Amino acid sequence: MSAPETAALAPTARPGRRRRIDLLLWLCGAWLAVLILAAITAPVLGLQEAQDAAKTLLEPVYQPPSLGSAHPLGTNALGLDMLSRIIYGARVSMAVSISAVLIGTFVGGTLGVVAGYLRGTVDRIIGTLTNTLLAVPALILLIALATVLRPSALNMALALSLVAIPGMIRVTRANTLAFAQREFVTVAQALGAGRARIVFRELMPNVLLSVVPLCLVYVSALIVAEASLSFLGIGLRPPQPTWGNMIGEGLNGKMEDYPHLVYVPAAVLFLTVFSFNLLGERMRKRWDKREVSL
Amino acid sequence: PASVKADPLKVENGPFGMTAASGDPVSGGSLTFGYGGGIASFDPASQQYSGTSGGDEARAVYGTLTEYDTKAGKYVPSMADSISANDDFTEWTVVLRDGVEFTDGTPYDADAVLFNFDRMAKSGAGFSGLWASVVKKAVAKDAKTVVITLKQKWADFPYLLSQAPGMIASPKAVKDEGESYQREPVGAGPFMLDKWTPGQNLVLKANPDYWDGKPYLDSLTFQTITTGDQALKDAFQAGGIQGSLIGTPAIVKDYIQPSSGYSGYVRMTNTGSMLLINNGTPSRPDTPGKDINVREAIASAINTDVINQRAFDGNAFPGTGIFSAESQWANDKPTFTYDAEAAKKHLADAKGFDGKIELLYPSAQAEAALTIEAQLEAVGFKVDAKPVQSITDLINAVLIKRDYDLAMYGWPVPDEPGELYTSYLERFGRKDNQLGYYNETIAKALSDFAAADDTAEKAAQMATIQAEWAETVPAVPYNTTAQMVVWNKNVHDIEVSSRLTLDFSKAWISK
Amino acid sequence: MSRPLLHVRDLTTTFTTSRGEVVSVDRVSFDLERGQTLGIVGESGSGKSVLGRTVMGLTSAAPNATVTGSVLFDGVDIANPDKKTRAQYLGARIAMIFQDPLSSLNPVKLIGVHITETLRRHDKSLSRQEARRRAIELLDTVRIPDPARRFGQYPHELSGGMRQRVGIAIALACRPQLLIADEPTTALDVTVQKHVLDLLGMLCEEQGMAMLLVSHDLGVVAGRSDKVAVMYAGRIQEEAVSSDFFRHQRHPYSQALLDAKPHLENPARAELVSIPGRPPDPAHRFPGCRFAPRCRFVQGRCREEEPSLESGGIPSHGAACFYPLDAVRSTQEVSI
Amino acid sequence: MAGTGKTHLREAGSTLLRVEDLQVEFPAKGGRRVHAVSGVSFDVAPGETVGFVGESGCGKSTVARAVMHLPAPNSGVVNLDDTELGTLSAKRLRETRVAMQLIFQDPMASLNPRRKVKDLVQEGVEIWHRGGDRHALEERTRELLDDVGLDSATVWNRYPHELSGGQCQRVSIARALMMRPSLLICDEILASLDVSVQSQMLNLLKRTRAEHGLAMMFISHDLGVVKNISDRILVMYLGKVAEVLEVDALDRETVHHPYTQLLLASVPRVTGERIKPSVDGAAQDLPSPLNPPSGCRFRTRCPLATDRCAQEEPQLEEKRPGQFIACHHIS
Amino acid sequence: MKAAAGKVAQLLVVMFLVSLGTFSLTSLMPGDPAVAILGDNQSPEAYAELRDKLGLNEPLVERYFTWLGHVFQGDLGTSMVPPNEDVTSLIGSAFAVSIELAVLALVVALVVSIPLAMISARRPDGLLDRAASATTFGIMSVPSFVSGLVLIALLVNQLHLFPRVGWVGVTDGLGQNLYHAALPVITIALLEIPTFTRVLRGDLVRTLQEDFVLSARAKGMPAWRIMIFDAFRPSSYSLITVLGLSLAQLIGSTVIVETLFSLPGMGRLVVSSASQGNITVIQGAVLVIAACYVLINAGVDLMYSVIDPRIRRVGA
Ligand SMILES: Nc1ncnc2c1ncn2[C@@H]1O[C@H](COP(=O)(O)OP(=O)(O)OP(=O)(O)O)[C@@H](O)[C@H]1O
Ligand SMILES: Nc1ncnc2c1ncn2[C@@H]1O[C@H](COP(=O)(O)OP(=O)(O)OP(=O)(O)O)[C@@H](O)[C@H]1O
Ligand SMILES: [Mg+2]
Ligand SMILES: [Mg+2]
Repeated sequence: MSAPETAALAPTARPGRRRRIDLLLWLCGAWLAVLILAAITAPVLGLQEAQDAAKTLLEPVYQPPSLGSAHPLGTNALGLDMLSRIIYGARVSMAVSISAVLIGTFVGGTLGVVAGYLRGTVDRIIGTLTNTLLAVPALILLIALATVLRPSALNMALALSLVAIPGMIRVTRANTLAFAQREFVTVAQALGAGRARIVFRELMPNVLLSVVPLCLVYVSALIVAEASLSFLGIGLRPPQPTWGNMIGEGLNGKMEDYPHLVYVPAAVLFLTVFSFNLLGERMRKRWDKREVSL
Repeated sequence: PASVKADPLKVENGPFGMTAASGDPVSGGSLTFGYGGGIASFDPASQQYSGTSGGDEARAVYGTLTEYDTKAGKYVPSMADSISANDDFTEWTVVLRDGVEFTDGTPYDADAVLFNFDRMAKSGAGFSGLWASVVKKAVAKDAKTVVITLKQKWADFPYLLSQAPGMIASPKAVKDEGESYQREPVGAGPFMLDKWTPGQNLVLKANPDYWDGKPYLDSLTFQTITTGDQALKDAFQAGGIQGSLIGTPAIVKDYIQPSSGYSGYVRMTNTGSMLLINNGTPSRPDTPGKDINVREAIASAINTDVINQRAFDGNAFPGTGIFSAESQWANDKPTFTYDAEAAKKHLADAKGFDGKIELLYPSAQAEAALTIEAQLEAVGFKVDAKPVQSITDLINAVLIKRDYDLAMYGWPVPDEPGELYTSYLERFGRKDNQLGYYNETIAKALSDFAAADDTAEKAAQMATIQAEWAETVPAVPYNTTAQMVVWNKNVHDIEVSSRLTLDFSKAWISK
Repeated sequence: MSRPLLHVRDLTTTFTTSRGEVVSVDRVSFDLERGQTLGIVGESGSGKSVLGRTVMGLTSAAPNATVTGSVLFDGVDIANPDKKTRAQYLGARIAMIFQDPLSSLNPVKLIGVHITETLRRHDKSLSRQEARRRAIELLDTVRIPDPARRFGQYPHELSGGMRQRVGIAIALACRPQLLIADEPTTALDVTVQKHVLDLLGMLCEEQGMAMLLVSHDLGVVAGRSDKVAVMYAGRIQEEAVSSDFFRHQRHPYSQALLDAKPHLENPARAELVSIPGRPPDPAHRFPGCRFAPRCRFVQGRCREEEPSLESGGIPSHGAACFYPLDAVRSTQEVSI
Repeated sequence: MAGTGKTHLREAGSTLLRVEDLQVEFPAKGGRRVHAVSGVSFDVAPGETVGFVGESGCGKSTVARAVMHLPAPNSGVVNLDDTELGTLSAKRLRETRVAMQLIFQDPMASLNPRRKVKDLVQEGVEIWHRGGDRHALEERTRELLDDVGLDSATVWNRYPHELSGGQCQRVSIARALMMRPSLLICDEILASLDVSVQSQMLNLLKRTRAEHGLAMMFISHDLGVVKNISDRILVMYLGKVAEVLEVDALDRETVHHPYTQLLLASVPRVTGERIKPSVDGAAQDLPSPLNPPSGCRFRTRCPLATDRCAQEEPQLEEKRPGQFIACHHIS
Repeated sequence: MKAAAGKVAQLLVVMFLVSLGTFSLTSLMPGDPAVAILGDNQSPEAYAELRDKLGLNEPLVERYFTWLGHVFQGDLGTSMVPPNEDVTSLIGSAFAVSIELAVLALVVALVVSIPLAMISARRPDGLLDRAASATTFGIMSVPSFVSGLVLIALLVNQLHLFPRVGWVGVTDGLGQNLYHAALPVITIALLEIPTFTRVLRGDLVRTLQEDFVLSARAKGMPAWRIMIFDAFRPSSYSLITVLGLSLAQLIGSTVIVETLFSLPGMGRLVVSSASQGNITVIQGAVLVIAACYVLINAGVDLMYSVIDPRIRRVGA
């Protein structure tokens, strides 16, 4: 009786599986891959000066992009190379927002899972905290924090993570509630699993997976948030190359004379945010059939 | 290596683009001016207005006892009928006009003036500090005459009366309204308050009983646009405003072009941008800048052309003297010159100095700050550049706590003698100033400047100061700034007085 | 009677999916006379619902579906209806009841509105009051107690059986000639199931309605249909008059289906004949009989050629099998 | 609340599981309570299979969970092998409970979607570190998978979503067997499966039961299935026991509880003859467990109901040999 | 009833925590009202004296509770910086601007998103859907300061369609008011359109797969009618949530747009007060924003039950 079952199992490798290649997704993936790779290997790429204006006192300033030259994307007001600023900016912008999301996911995820699993008083306390964080608009909160904290990359990541935390709590809590009602949790209990095991081994992997797409969306949102702070002049301080700082450099009328100051970083910002969003979206479609709304 | 932008246009002090109106003034219409800031309070006792911060608004409501005649280069009576001094400029007599009334109907007389002087002196804010240090007493000789006795000789004393102290509020309104007076002013100026939404806009309407005749304009609106000069420019071009005040060099240069189609007034200010050096204040006695070698190293390390190019796209007006090239006080005494080798040598001479120095800068001026940082580091300094979010914090650190090494600071001082004297006196002419610097020669030259009523004599004193400045390096100026008020060609007869305040009492719009 | 009410020929429904072409209904043909009930039985995924929906003309609206073949309803082809035909037929002359009575009612609409909107859609002259009166009447017809009160309630306030009765009331609103019931009782308890089936049977009788009764459970169809069709992997494997079918099955699959189910009539603890393996993946076609991999009586030919539905000498009892059970039995007897 | 009687319970020593007066309530909105299970008693002898039938919502699943103490019942005694679960510490309870294993209706939902088949099956062992050496553990896992009709090599590294419903259910069974339980609780495990797979599973269960000497609580709403696999059948109605009978009682001419009667009459017969549809009045629905009827809970739908049924709750009594019925009107 | 009381209590706690947090945070912020008031030409003693007069030297906790006491009497205090207006009226006028912007932007966003989502959901993964999805993705990836700049460059500087800056209240004529609000509203709406569209589209697609939609089709209802009368309402659950959240966030987080267009709204009020250290104003503003959040949350809960009768019963 087991033999035919096995036979029926064998041809599960599905032939003729034609899937439309998602060109856009691949392009976005490629863009992020190149960007991240460049960001990681930036120090060994032999790039021009990105940050120290003391070294570029003799460099031309405001040079427009020209692909063949020493400064393919041009230079800024201080003679710093736009290309290397973009790449080092990617380093900072992405490091800051990715670590903010990681912190946010870790803290928010843990709180959310705990709240969703334990319910009761713990849930209420965490819910109140979440509401408190949400009750202050994100940008106001960021501005407040940015003006109080010394603007270092770490502080920036911490501040930005505060923006991600309440959303993460909500999503993971909702997901946890959904998963905790599933019978595999009951079965695990029947097998003798304790609370910690259920939270970390049964719920976490499921909940975290459904949170991954959200993380990507948050990364893009926080990249924008970081840029917004720089736009308002309270982000990481120049000449630290972040994309927001770069866009900020082009404002105050310079954009008219030297549009590349704004357009180059804005385009990179756009492409990156777009890619993260798209990746998140596609991933969500793939993994999270039963979307949990915020 | 770097291409310097050609600068075919020279910016000169004074009016520009003004065309004689064809025909007589016509009544009616309303004028909107866009400003980056706006008036904070209408109580002149506690304020130090200038053209950028409430001067125009307050002046429209109150008028001023005197005003600065920019063409003649001297102070003349305005709301006052006359003002005269004794021989050594220590006693001043102000005679008021007959029949002038505040808009609440109370008389604009000597009692009212003294009431205002008294409030201002006691307010602890605004001009009260300066007033107290200059004025011994003020008394009414009769209902129309006030006599002011000074503690020292000052030929340009009427300057003070062209400022907030010369803005006279209705004593009745002040007493009646109390705290809320600052929002509901009553003066005797050409305009009166119609509607005010702080931070947004202020609408004034013509005062029909103005002593010099009802203004031609029906109403005057001041629109607040905080987003910077670019936004002002955009709004100007989109037609939302008919006039504004601009400080960004590139835009100033744009507007001053004859082809721009605008009229206005430009004022070049001395020491517009300064690199303040702490010469040793009580809060930071061990600051590097107390060593003259360090100060000289800094002065020699700065190349103002590079700053101009990198931070201002070649549009600024670089200069290391305490007077701009266009200034009437400009002289041939030496100023600082860029010399990296000399800077390194001075730095080497600075015994026990490790090169570490802190630079405070307003975050909006990052590029200039970074260029300065780069230049200092190029000669061997190790600069810790710290941006300051709000200007009030910069003021706090530099002016109040006096706890800094280097700071980028705006010190715009126009040629106008009264303002020049009071500004420099405050900043380095007295002991205990924010630079922690005091020099007998400079202090003496300043007070002689004040006592003189002769331009040549005054210029000589300024030359002395310039020489001494270059010798002792209390701070390094790196830019002259331009301030421009600009309006549409069809707007006529706006008068410009001290601190770039505008007088709209005779302004009119041609069709 | 000149022509059957429903005349289906070579109906094929194909879905284009990421896994490839899925032929959910494959060359299905049958006739349904007025007032008769055809039971369609098959395992999950065999294409019963798609068949029902295609007959209803609903599938063709799906962006990824292709429908070929013909569905003649009273002589009109409704397999790929245009707007006008759809408006004329759907809900008015053909109606449908769904498997899950809760999810087939809009949770935010009152029970009554579900019915009145159907009524008013197909009879524009009907006034609001009149529609309401008729709706309450219909609710009464399907034995809903206190129909006036139920009219103003939401679906979630009703029990499962009652919801299904509401579903029936909606379907009956315009006195259709054909009712397609897609697993109308699967979500219900046996006691309620019996009630609903009885109700359906009675209404069909009273109103002379023809019915396509779809179920995965032969027991549901037994005794409630005039004809039975067994579907497997998109194809009808056996079609017969009920009385004949339940007496003996000609297709091995039909027989296995009956034998696999522990019926109450069977003795306790009886060993069940189980069908090994599982239905084929519809996206993965292979030659020969679709049931061949699971068939007890499979022979070489079955893996190469696809049998067609043939009546094998017995009128109106067709089986798509090269070796129908009557024949198998005899060959086996021979081989012994 | 009076129980529905315990006369059907056998001597304490002879049973594996003995449940007395089980009562489970859930808090509902507005401070009301759902009376899901009200005084259910039953026992399961070693190797015996007890079938539970009843309409949806009558409390079958709740009984199963209460037996496992997942969560613990509001009151009542659950004795497993003479250990009273209610008195155990949390840790001991976890240990003891392993002797009972649960299998649920929805095969997908009861398998953690993020784990591979091999990890799923070995999960319990991993928790209790009972595996011995890795090799032996793997050996046993493969053996069990093969036992339940899966090709261990093929499914070993698969995730649940790569398996069919029947295969998932087999994994669940293998996982339960891995802990060598003495009692298997099957909650509607066939409901979501196709007929053909159902029969495969039923046969598999019967075989496994025999091989492992398992006792079983088999919950289903399908009388045919319950009859096929059970030794004794417990008919539940709205949180109470209506009838307990030996399975053979179904095959003989006998009197049943009116509710059992209703169930039996509702089960479709496989027949070619047209059944004359009869709609005698409205089909009554199960009353709300929030506010169950007084006395006999079935009285609202019972053709035999009298005033007495509203006043007095009937007790389970042995009305026929091997047949305990809670009804005033059957003697 | 008990649940409602619990909810109210929780919301009060939220507001308490928000105000406490704001108070402690803002007291650490840069900016000094004394400097903002006196300007840069006074003696250090004058500043110190003024700080003292403003009560800035008292301990934080004391200041907080004094403030809280006043709040309970309905008094948010006066601005620390001239013209020392009443904080309540300051916030009132800023709030009017913000709420108008937010509501208008939401309306615009809804007017665009709802049809867009419906068109997309009609044929998921169809040409229109993919086009809409790509567009919304594109818009979503443009930060508001960039989109604002682009709009200004295009609509103001090139086409002279809208004023560059400034705000005209409704009291000065609705036409002028809308004319001035248009561009900022569009900029904010651009932020919201993608989210709204995607959320609604997702829910619509899911709803359209439900049996009751099929059953409506089986009744012969035309597709557009089903979309509007059957699918829309049950699909608007997430939209309402997002709507509520963004309304709450918008009343204070339009800082960028307000900065870009010089609009006297809450965001700018908070930011400019922050740079002056004008704590009473920040306090009041954040408290009001938090109260809005709390109220909107309650409103959203209420909306749920309007949309979905199932919730209505549970809530009752
Ligand atoms: N819209 C669709 N797109 C793609 N495939 C579909 C679609 N609808 C149905 N199918 C496929 O068609 C096949 C038949 O499905 P159908 O729903 O008709 O089965 P069924 O016999 O009704 O099963 P069940 O008893 O589970 O309801 C299945 O394999 C299903 O995956
Ligand atoms: N966690 C819970 N909270 C509230 N009520 C519950 C809960 N679990 C079950 N109930 C209620 O208890 C009653 C019995 O439920 P239970 O799931 O045990 O029934 P069942 O017989 O298993 O039904 P089914 O055949 O549908 O599975 C039902 O009315 C149900 O609504
Ligand atoms: Mg189906
Ligand atoms: Mg159950």
